[in-house]
Amino acid sequence: MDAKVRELSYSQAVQEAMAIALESDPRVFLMGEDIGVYGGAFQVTGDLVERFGPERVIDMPISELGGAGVAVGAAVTGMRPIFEFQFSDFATLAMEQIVNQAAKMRFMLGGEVSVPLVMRFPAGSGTGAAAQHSQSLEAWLAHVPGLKVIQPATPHDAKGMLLAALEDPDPVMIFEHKLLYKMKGAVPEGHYTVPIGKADIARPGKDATIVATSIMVHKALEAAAALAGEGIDLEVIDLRTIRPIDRETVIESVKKTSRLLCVYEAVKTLGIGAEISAMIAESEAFDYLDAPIVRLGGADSPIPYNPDLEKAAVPQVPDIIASARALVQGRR
Amino acid sequence: MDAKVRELSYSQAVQEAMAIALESDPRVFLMGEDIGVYGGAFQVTGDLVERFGPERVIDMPISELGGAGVAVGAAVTGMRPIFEFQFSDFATLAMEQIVNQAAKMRFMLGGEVSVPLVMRFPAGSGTGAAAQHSQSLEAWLAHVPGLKVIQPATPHDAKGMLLAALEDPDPVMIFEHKLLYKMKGAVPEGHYTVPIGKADIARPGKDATIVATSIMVHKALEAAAALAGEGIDLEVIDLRTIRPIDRETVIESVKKTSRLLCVYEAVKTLGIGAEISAMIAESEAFDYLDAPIVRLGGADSPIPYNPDLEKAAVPQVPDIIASARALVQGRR
Amino acid sequence: MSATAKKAAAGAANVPFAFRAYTPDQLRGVLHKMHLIRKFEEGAEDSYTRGLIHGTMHLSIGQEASALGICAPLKADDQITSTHRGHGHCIAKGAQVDRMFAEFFGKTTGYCKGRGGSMHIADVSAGNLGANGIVAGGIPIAVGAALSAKMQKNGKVVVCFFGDGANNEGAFHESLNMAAIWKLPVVFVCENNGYGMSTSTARSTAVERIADRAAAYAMPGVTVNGNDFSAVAEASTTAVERARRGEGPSLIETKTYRHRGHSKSDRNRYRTKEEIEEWKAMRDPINLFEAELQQFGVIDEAGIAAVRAAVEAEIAAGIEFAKTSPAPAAAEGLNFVYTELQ
Amino acid sequence: MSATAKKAAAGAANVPFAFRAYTPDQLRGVLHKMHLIRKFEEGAEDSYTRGLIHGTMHLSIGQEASALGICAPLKADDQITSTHRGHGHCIAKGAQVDRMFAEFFGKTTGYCKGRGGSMHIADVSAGNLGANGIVAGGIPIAVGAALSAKMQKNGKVVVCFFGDGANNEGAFHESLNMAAIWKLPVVFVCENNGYGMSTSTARSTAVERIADRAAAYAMPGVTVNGNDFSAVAEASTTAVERARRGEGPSLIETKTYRHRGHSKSDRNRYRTKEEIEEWKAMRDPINLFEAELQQFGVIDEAGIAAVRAAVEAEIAAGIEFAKTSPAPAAAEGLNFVYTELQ
Ligand SMILES: Cc1ncc(C[n+]2csc(CCOP(=O)(O)OP(=O)(O)O)c2C)c(N)n1
Ligand SMILES: Cc1ncc(C[n+]2csc(CCOP(=O)(O)OP(=O)(O)O)c2C)c(N)n1
Ligand SMILES: [Mg+2]
Ligand SMILES: [Mg+2]
Repeated sequence: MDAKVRELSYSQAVQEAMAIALESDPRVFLMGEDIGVYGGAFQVTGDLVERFGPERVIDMPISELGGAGVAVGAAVTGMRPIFEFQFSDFATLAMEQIVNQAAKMRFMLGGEVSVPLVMRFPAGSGTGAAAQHSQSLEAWLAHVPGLKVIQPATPHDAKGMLLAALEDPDPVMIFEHKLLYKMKGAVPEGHYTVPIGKADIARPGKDATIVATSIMVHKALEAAAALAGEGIDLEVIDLRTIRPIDRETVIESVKKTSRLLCVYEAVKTLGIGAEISAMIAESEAFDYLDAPIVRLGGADSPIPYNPDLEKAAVPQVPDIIASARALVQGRR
Repeated sequence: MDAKVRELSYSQAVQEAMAIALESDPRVFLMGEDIGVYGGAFQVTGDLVERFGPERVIDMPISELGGAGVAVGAAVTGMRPIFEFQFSDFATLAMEQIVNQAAKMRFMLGGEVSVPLVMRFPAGSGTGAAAQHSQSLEAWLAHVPGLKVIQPATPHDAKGMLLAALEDPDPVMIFEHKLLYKMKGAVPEGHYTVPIGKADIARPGKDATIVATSIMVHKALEAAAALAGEGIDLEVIDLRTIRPIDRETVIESVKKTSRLLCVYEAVKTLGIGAEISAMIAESEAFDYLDAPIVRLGGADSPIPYNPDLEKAAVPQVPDIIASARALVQGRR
Repeated sequence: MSATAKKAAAGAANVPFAFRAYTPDQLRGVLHKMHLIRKFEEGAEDSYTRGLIHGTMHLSIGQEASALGICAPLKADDQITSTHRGHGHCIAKGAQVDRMFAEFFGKTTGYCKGRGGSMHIADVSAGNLGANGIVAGGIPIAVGAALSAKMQKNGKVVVCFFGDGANNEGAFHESLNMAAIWKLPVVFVCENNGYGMSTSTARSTAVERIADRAAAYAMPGVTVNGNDFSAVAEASTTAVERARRGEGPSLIETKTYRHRGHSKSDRNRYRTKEEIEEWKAMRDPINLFEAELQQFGVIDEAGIAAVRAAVEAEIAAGIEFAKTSPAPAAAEGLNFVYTELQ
Repeated sequence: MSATAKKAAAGAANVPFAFRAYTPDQLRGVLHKMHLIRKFEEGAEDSYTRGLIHGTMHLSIGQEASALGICAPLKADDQITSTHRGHGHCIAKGAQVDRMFAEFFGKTTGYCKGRGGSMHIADVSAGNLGANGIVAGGIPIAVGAALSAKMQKNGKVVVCFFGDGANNEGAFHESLNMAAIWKLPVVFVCENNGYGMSTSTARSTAVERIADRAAAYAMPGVTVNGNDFSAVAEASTTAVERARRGEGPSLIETKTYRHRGHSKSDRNRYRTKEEIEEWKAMRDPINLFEAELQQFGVIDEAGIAAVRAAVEAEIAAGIEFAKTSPAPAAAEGLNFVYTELQ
């Protein structure tokens, strides 16, 4: 029997996943800055501290490096921490523990431990928070073997992938775009998982493939809807997981459409679109390509404070429409 | 009149550049761990502390984050620090200061400051130092606007590019492969610069282009020499700068050879080869491509301790030969 | 010795430091700046509510005496690093409110040409190296500026502001240690307003007095009433003079309170209304300072009213300047990323 | 009360702690392990010179009493985190030298199946969560393990080893603070051998006694002679019992010295030959312990010789085991990167 499906916001979906985990698994606990009575900077943990107590919803001092290491240590000794960075930008303080310890510990110890650690990174621009609170750094972590990195784009996936992450024995890094938190979508009740490593064809089409991540999935769908009116039929792939990438789904799509546009918010250079493009260019799909592979990524600048400049620094729907149209029409 | 040219090792060349800078510019000072009487973990600073004193060759406590921040603060207030990370892996501790502060400060302050900061990162595997002392993390920094990132491959460039970095008003990150330190090459005496942002055609050829970085330049040249015997004529480009990339040189080469192989030691996924490949795949050179773009990068694992596994984890000359041969012969 | 100082020395023995050290004119200047900070932030808050400013902001209302007391002994070319709650520091160090408003409005006439906003407000020409969006991010930078000062032998002192929450960051520890071993001319100022966002110092910090951590770096540490301008100025003067003499860093903890929430999205669930009201009613730094100024005959009611009026006018003009200033053009998006891009 | 303890109580009042707390058998066991650590490292050094081990290694020769004294009160399922100079910790916590040698030789029979080497030596089954290549990298991990212990109410205590150099890392500060505010069952052990690589504590650390930094985290801090097994064991027992009672963390500083260079590439330019010779001649922990054991009649010359002989045999067998063990196959390169890959 199917679970009842409600409309929930993205942040409610994440919260519901955490509540289910806290309820069903005594090893699960939450750690982060102001996730207790404050409810989290983006109100994602909400009232979980009231429901599960301050011992399982831990407000930590402003100590990202140490806190991340505490989560690593707890993970290797039998717990299942969910660690929230208040902003993904603060991961810059904890790269040591994420990259040198969490990602490598199992390997360095020859398989003697697992590091079942989930970390959540509220990411992205659009809130007027300027250069140090608006970054999209997921590509850094996708460059690191030992980690899994996901970017759920919908409330449904946010819940299901978080629950999948909690079942994963290895460290899973979840990038959540801040502008998605308020977005609503259909979310089943109860426990379900959405597999890590599987992309979703959010819109089937035949004229070109757009591979998008996170909030860009929605912008790409909007662009696709607009272009449908012009008779251009775009396939939109929601990549969902950026390490490991679902090669097969992307390759099959490109073989079908012969055109590829990658859309992502992170800085274009060495953002995830670079990997998608390179993956296709060295794959069997190369021979199917009828046009250059186009990337639409963030500008080569920090995120500016001024709201107009801020918007101009990352791809917007009109940019995607223009790029996709040119790609399909063979202009560049 | 041309300067006298001697054979120097890579580390001697770096040291000579620093000595020239210390001698000629009172704003220059060195900071790092054990760079004083110890001479640096790789003996790059050598006896500079004896020549210039402990006030200008500063042994700092083991405090990478704070130390990096001190260098940033000194740079914005009139000094020209050269900061040595003992191993590039420890940059994980200082990403906050490098990425949130050094890279963005000029931008966030609307151009009111410059951050003339040089950081040196001994990088790479091959020394049996295992997973936490062998990483190649340059792609992270090449993803960050505001930084310039270079990887000199020869003693000549190591000196000339460090001197160029010191003339640059913005933060320049230098990745030096540890296995190159002992390598000898021709180095002119005195002051000269090698421009940041310009690639070098290390070997002209017509059958395929290899774009390589750092130590891989030498391995690629070896492979090219071997394949020359088989009548395969490879062009080898030493990229030298990975932010900003010299698009023109790479594009022109690919337009000429119609085949591209990217060789780099960092983890393949999202390493610099991903960017080179994507850059070509979206450029005018796309139409000239006669074969998929191939990347040869590091394995999808941390660097293992066991020496055979360690070698197998990064591209070696036979791997390059096999890839290049297959690329030119159209097999894949 | 100033006139005020003479009067004071002749009178009661326990005249507060500020009334011994500063002239009445200077003290009235301090009051002016106190009001300027307060009204600037009220103006910014109001503009935010009207949708003229976007993003978020962190108001220091209630903490004005700390910023002004600390900056009191600083010379124009001394430097500071500031925090996300940095408007007060910026004004205290000499910035103009019109260019600050312009920055908040995202305009080219702003101190950061609209690229930084509240969280990166700076005025490099007045010695403010900038607010910082990263908690404790400015601490090592201040140490670096102090290292510069020592190397350049230019006599500058650097003040490093940060909050109680920041004192648990690794950067705090590493920075204070380096400043101490290298005897750098820097003064560390922990503005302890009781909370790091929602987390009280009792829940976040193992020691009760943050100044006690100074002992771990063999530097003097002192806790003062951060809402008492004179007490703060006295502690700052001691520390700045020590730094200027080349004797090394100090740590000052100013105990204070923010009347507003942490940022624009705070619902104040971690503290009680009573607590907030008590601080506002009993320990407002402006009220305290005005009472003291009157007690020592430095100003009267009319004088205070004149200060307030002058400040209101300055604020109104500042907002007008910001409103009518031009916004950056879209084509200028890459400016300032690199020096060669302008 | 043990037999030794009874004898001691009956005898002189100032019998060292270890001779009151442990049986003669236990004490001889400690001596055995002291020699085992020493000989293991000499064996590793020798194998390195012969080209059987590659990479680098950090020898703890001269520091054996610290590792053993600290681990003395630990139960089998208590846990430790260790450092790049971690061979002694590993043996003290119960690892076998044959599998350690095998690891150094890069073999599949090694504790890390040849993936980790000296810098990542671990024995998870014996409670050693691993050495760490990152200075201070293990400190927060130890706090996390202690948080686990507290949450799981399993009574475990975690010992966190690190060096004097590590005490200036931000991770040290953040970790000690969290352990203190959450009252976690962890003991922080700073093995102060006077140098972080080439940098003396005097040049790197603002305070003379690192244990004094404990006050910044409101936890007990004590400095002991790290070359005196009994003194270390006593301090450790106090701290471990406190942790076990749920009263929170402690910081122990063991003052010691490494006879060898920092790593295989050290030329000892930062310290004098005399200094090294003095520590070797006058303060070698094994010599001191042997003298004490003889003084209290726990062992005689012949007994000592027997211990040495047993150790030599164990070492020889360990090296042989390592030599003859298989190396990992190239095809197994990706094993252990993810759990599903084995
Ligand atoms: C490294 C980092 N972690 C977390 C944050 C989010 N944050 C911004 S201000 C703040 C509280 C800071 O508290 P405190 O240092 O006491 O300063 P106050 O806000 O009280 O002035 C937090 C958690 C941040 N900006 N940077
Ligand atoms: C974060 C980090 N910085 C620097 C190093 C290089 N390094 C390895 S050990 C060491 C000295 C450590 O000194 P200490 O903590 O006193 O330990 P000891 O070597 O004396 O046992 C240094 C600088 C490192 N491994 N990790
Ligand atoms: Mg505070
Ligand atoms: Mg040491």
